[in-house]
Amino acid sequence: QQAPKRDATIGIVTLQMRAPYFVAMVRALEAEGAKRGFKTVVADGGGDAAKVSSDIEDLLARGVDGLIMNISPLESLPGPMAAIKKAGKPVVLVNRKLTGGEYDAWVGVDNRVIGTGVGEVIAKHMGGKGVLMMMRGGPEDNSTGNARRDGVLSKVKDTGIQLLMAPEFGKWTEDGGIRVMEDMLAKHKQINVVFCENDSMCLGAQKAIADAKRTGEISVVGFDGQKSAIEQIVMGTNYIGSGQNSPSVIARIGVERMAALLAGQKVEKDTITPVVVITKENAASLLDPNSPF
Amino acid sequence: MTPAIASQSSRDGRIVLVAEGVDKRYGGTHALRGVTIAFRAGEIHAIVGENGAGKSTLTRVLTGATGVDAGHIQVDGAAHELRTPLDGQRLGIRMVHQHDTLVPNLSVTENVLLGHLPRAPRTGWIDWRAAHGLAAALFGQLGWPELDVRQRTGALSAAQRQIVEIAKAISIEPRVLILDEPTATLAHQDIERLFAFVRRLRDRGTAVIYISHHLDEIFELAERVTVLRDGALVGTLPTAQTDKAGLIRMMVGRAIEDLFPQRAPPAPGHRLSVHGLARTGAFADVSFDVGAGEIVGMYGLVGSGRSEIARCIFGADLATAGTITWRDKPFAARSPKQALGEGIALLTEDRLGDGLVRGMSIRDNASLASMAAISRWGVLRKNLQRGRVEEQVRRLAIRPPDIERNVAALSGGNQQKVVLAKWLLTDAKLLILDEPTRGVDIAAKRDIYDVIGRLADSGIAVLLISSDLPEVLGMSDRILVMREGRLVGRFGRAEASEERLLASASGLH
Amino acid sequence: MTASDRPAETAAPKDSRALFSARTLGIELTWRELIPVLCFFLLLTVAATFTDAFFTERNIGNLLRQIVANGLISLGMLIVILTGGIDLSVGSVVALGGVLFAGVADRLGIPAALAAAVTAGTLAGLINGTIISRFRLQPFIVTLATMGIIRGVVFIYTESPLSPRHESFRDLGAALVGPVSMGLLIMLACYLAASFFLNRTATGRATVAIGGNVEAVRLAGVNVPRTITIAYGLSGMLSALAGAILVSRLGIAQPSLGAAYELDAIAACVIGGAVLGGGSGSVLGTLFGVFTLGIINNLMNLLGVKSFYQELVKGAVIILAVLLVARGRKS
Amino acid sequence: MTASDRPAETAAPKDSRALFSARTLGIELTWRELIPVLCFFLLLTVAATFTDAFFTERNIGNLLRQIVANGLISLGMLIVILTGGIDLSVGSVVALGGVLFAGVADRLGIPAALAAAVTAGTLAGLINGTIISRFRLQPFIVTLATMGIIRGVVFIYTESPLSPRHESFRDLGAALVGPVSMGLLIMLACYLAASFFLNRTATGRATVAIGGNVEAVRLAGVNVPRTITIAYGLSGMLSALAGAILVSRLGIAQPSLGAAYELDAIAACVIGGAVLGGGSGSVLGTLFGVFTLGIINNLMNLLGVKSFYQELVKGAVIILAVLLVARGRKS
Ligand SMILES: Nc1ncnc2c1ncn2[C@@H]1O[C@H](COP(=O)(O)OP(=O)(O)OP(=O)(O)O)[C@@H](O)[C@H]1O
Ligand SMILES: Nc1ncnc2c1ncn2[C@@H]1O[C@H](COP(=O)(O)OP(=O)(O)OP(=O)(O)O)[C@@H](O)[C@H]1O
Ligand SMILES: [Mg+2]
Ligand SMILES: [Mg+2]
Repeated sequence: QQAPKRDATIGIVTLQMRAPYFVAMVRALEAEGAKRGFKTVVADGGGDAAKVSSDIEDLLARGVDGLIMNISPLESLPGPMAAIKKAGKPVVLVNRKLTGGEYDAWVGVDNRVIGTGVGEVIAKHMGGKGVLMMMRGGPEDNSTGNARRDGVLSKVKDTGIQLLMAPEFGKWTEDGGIRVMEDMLAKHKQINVVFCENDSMCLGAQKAIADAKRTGEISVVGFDGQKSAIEQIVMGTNYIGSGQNSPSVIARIGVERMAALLAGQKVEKDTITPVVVITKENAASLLDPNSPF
Repeated sequence: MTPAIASQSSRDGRIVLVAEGVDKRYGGTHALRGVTIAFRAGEIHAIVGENGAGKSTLTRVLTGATGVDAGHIQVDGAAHELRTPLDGQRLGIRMVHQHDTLVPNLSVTENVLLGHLPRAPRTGWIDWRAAHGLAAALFGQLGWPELDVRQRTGALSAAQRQIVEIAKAISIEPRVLILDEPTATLAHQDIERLFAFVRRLRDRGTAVIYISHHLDEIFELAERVTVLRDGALVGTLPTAQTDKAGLIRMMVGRAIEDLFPQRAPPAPGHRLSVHGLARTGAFADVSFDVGAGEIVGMYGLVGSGRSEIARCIFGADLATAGTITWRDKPFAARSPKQALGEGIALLTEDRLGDGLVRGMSIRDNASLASMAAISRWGVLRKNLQRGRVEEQVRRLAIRPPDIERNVAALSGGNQQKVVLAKWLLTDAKLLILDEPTRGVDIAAKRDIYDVIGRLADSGIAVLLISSDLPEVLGMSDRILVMREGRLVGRFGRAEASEERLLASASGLH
Repeated sequence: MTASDRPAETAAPKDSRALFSARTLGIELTWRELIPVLCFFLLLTVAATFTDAFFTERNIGNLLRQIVANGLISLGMLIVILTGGIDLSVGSVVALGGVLFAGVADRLGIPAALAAAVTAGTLAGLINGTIISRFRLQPFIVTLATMGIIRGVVFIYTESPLSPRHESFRDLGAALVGPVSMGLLIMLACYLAASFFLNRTATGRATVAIGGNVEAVRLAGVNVPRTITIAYGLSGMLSALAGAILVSRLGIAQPSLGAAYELDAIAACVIGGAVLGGGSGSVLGTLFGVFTLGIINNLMNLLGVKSFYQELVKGAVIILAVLLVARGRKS
Repeated sequence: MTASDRPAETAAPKDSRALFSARTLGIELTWRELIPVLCFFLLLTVAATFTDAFFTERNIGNLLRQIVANGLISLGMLIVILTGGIDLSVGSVVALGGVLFAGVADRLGIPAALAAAVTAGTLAGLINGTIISRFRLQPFIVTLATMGIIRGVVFIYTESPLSPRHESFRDLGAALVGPVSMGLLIMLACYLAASFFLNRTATGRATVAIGGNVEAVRLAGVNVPRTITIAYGLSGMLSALAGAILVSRLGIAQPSLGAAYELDAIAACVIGGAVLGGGSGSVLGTLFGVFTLGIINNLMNLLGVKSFYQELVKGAVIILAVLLVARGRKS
């Protein structure tokens, strides 16, 4: 291939634009792309794997030079990936790695490893006893959430900590989080820590706990490192930790990889961003007031 | 599937259908009280009675549309339990309903042959060519060969739809044919054609049950007549052994004389003047006046354009040419709301289609057009509303006189009275009445005529559109006749007669 | 709940049934309303038998707070359904009301924020109603389209969640007035008002009548487009109010709030006896539909029903509920 | 399509135009069908003017593959809409068909997998139809409930996505037959068959008639519950088929596939002139509705319309389309 085209067009494929994390990722990718002089086009899959597949086809038909895709929590997408390969365009995955590996580069966190780190924070906080409640985002086939939960579980298993799984999904949102938490609080007299698979649900759960006047006895731990969550951690509330999954860090490396690929260079296939577990100690330094997320 | 004419059985007078001791209640209403009645092959058997007497209920019981609480139905001497209309149909009992049972989005052919469309012998696929042929033949035998069987049924006029209903009922040779007020929407000539066909059917051995409020038709057509009152059988007798006055006495329990009220001469006042009014495709160049205290009758055959004129004056449809003056000012309503604001009210002819809100009470329906008058700051004054509606219920003898009753549970005639009550409550200065007594019994008609007469005497202008000749003749100060969208005749009260109106309406001067 | 259960003690006996009903029928209506009530008590009994946690003050408090949003949305939906329409855009309007409430609160204070939210929601509804009634388009498709349009507008207004710092921001949704939440009181007030509107005002009666026979209503001199427009306006208003209360309760306004809320609202109306296509439905019935759905969700969490069985159970309970309502109607 | 365009006699009076139509009208119908076609060509022209990429072989190929799933689902939805019903469970049935197709493929091969998927979908539809027609419940609420139930069943079948290794697994959705994809051929065959069903078979005619006046059909001796059940069965069958093709195209079967697909399907029918509540709608119109929606999505990607504006534009175009169809109908 030739030298890097400064006016290259990059297609950004996102599974959805409804959740703040995905919006933040798209904006970060656009900003990083602009810095390097790329044009960007965004296709929003509306949460539907089939629409994502159509989006990829459309962007290829439009003649983009490369694709950056954030299609978490989809696990693999053999059909569309084959189409990209056939079109001979480079593809960089961000956030979510696809099994099957026909991509050129992947940048993301290791949800399980960070989950383990978060689990350590929880285990330390609980001191080997008490009740840990876990709230899932859902649906059942969301492996991102499953990896995070497994990571946490690996550190609390075989300790004196009792596990309590919320039966209903929090649907990754504040309102889902508050609803599930309210019902759990009504039923369970003792809960010491609540782990939610993302910060949005956790922020909702925190409200429910406050409404039930049990802030003193229940701490919450989330995932993602959403701005509002970091603020809570900095303030020293009962929000005691989160796992970092920073869209800006991932996007920066992702676009870097794309630029290199367009320039015909070889790049590292899988890049795991540094494992950062956010606690009161490091929260202040990780808080970026201008971040959209 | 064979057309009605195919078989040729004789008039043997055998009893084919018997209702024995049939009892039916709807909640608190005792609709049929131990009715026993027998119908013979080759005979036209009329059923008459006041509104709510139980005529339609009896037909429903005979066809299986409703079950009975007591008693039973015998067909050919064997007792049958009819649970659904299909049970009745399988036994050859077919019915032309008082209301529409057509599928508007299908062709005439398909409506007539619904459920037994002809199929191609080998493939089993519908054979449309054969179907259209079959339907056309059916209408030929009925006496309406001109009806285009490929038309969409929804585009037909009320009269044409009625004919399709009849064709549907006879598309399978019926052993018993029930006609519930089939002539309510038919014009004079069409009634003649229908009668001719019914007689032919009878001659081939069909038992015909015929329900009508037009007593003249009963004497013209039926051999025997049964009178129902309050759900009970008053008697069955040959038509030759009675007369109109006798039937009325049996129906109502008393004689009805002076059907039409005595009236004071019209007084000068506001008036409606219509000049050169037209609506493309419906009527053209229509000019007439209606003055305060005057009842102007408008006669014409079905489809002559009378209803369209009324709708244009009322703003329900828009005229394409012409001017209207009302109370000395030019007036062109663009909506019914505007017309009502100017004191013009229209009772439409289709009570189920655009008259009543089924599912709502008599109270709500009767006050629908006068809500502004009975509300303060948009809030209804319930006591005032109740008082006004109850007064109308008494005046028009609506039965049952319970204003909270759902109108869907009323008999056809009583529904019509509720619609009339709605318009009487508007305090309109010009009242346009399109077929106001359709389906109403003779006693109630008299009450309604009385009300209309008194309204006119109090200075209200009335335009009375009707296909009921005696009604037009009896009520009107002047009569206008429409034919094919044109105003073709004007008669004073003295010079009008049945013959002259008919001749004018059908173009046989 | 208790106060509003018997509001019409003063009125004549015939009227007391109908104060909350959208129809003024006799026996039929009473049945329709009774059956959902029975279902409801059945559910309560099941609840009480299977879990101690249900009849605790805390849980009942939760429940009463959880149903507020769906309660308000369903009420607006009912009014629209009575006209023979449907409003799929409610979820997007919830988000619209929510983000405006949060967006304006810090700058202009809570009352102004609430006013902004409700005004915007009403406007959105009025636009729905205008398009539907003036151009005589099918409500389903129009509100499906505006559902997308309004959602787009919400995301253009803010693509990330807003969390205002105003100290009394959470009062509307979370503050208690005596034993119940402010939100619940607002909701009950809206139910009373809607019932009054539908039964005692000229426009309300016209709204109900339109669903029965629109042509008859038009010929009776009622301004049908205006009436329909008002119905959608009310739906928008109530949805935006629901959004504001919800966001106040959450303390954060997500632009993605309210997705698929229309389904629960329609379900509540139908469980309460409403007929899609118009002509039937009651305010009291809808209230019980809302409670029924709320209790199903709450109960499944208390009983610890696993997440994907929850959808299954909820679906089955809904079918059962409408089956009971339909049986009741027939008898 | 050509041969059957002009049969000697059809359901519709004097016309061969109506082969694809579900109504037997005259002129009115032609208009209704013509307007969507015009919209469609308008869109095409806009497409061609604004972007070179549209009329490329590759893009047209993409488009023709993208519309297959919605095309099949919409066809089933049309049949249900013609009876006056609605089927909200299609999205869940898509998932059901998809996971079964993927789940069975490796063990028993592609034909068995397809059979399993289609059978399960048909069964789901028949259950919908049975509940609706036997108990006379409102289709909206019943299929809303079964939407949850079927989704629950799908998740019980598999919690995580399935990606079969069978070598010809991707043929159904991706293989080309001449210039077009296998999926498209299957879809077109289904359209032909449906049009034949609706116009030339007794059950098909009864289906159309039920939406016009169910009581009349009952009185004519037609088994109405059976006819309605068949309609929902067909909808389930076509949705499951769509699921299988979709999964084959993607190469992976997600149990969460198909969420909110019902909305696009209903939109396609209505854009194509169908009236919710029954009595109107045509196969040809629906096909064009499907194309219109497909092109809107495709075009917005090609033109690079920003994401939140996409929802806005799509909503506006849908309103415009139904407005045009409605205008056409009036004239
Ligand atoms: N579905 C129903 N529910 C309750 N009452 C009913 C119902 N149908 C009829 N009725 C009542 O039964 C009685 C008989 O009604 P029916 O329709 O048989 O009268 P009819 O003789 O046909 O009158 P009309 O001449 O007005 O058509 C009336 O009092 C009517 O109110
Ligand atoms: N539903 C309809 N659809 C189409 N054309 C109709 C319809 N009803 C009536 N027409 C036509 O409109 C014209 C005027 O009919 P209109 O109803 O005004 O006549 P009318 O004298 O009042 O007769 P009727 O007794 O049937 O009401 C006629 O040519 C008639 O065939
Ligand atoms: Mg009758
Ligand atoms: Mg007329």
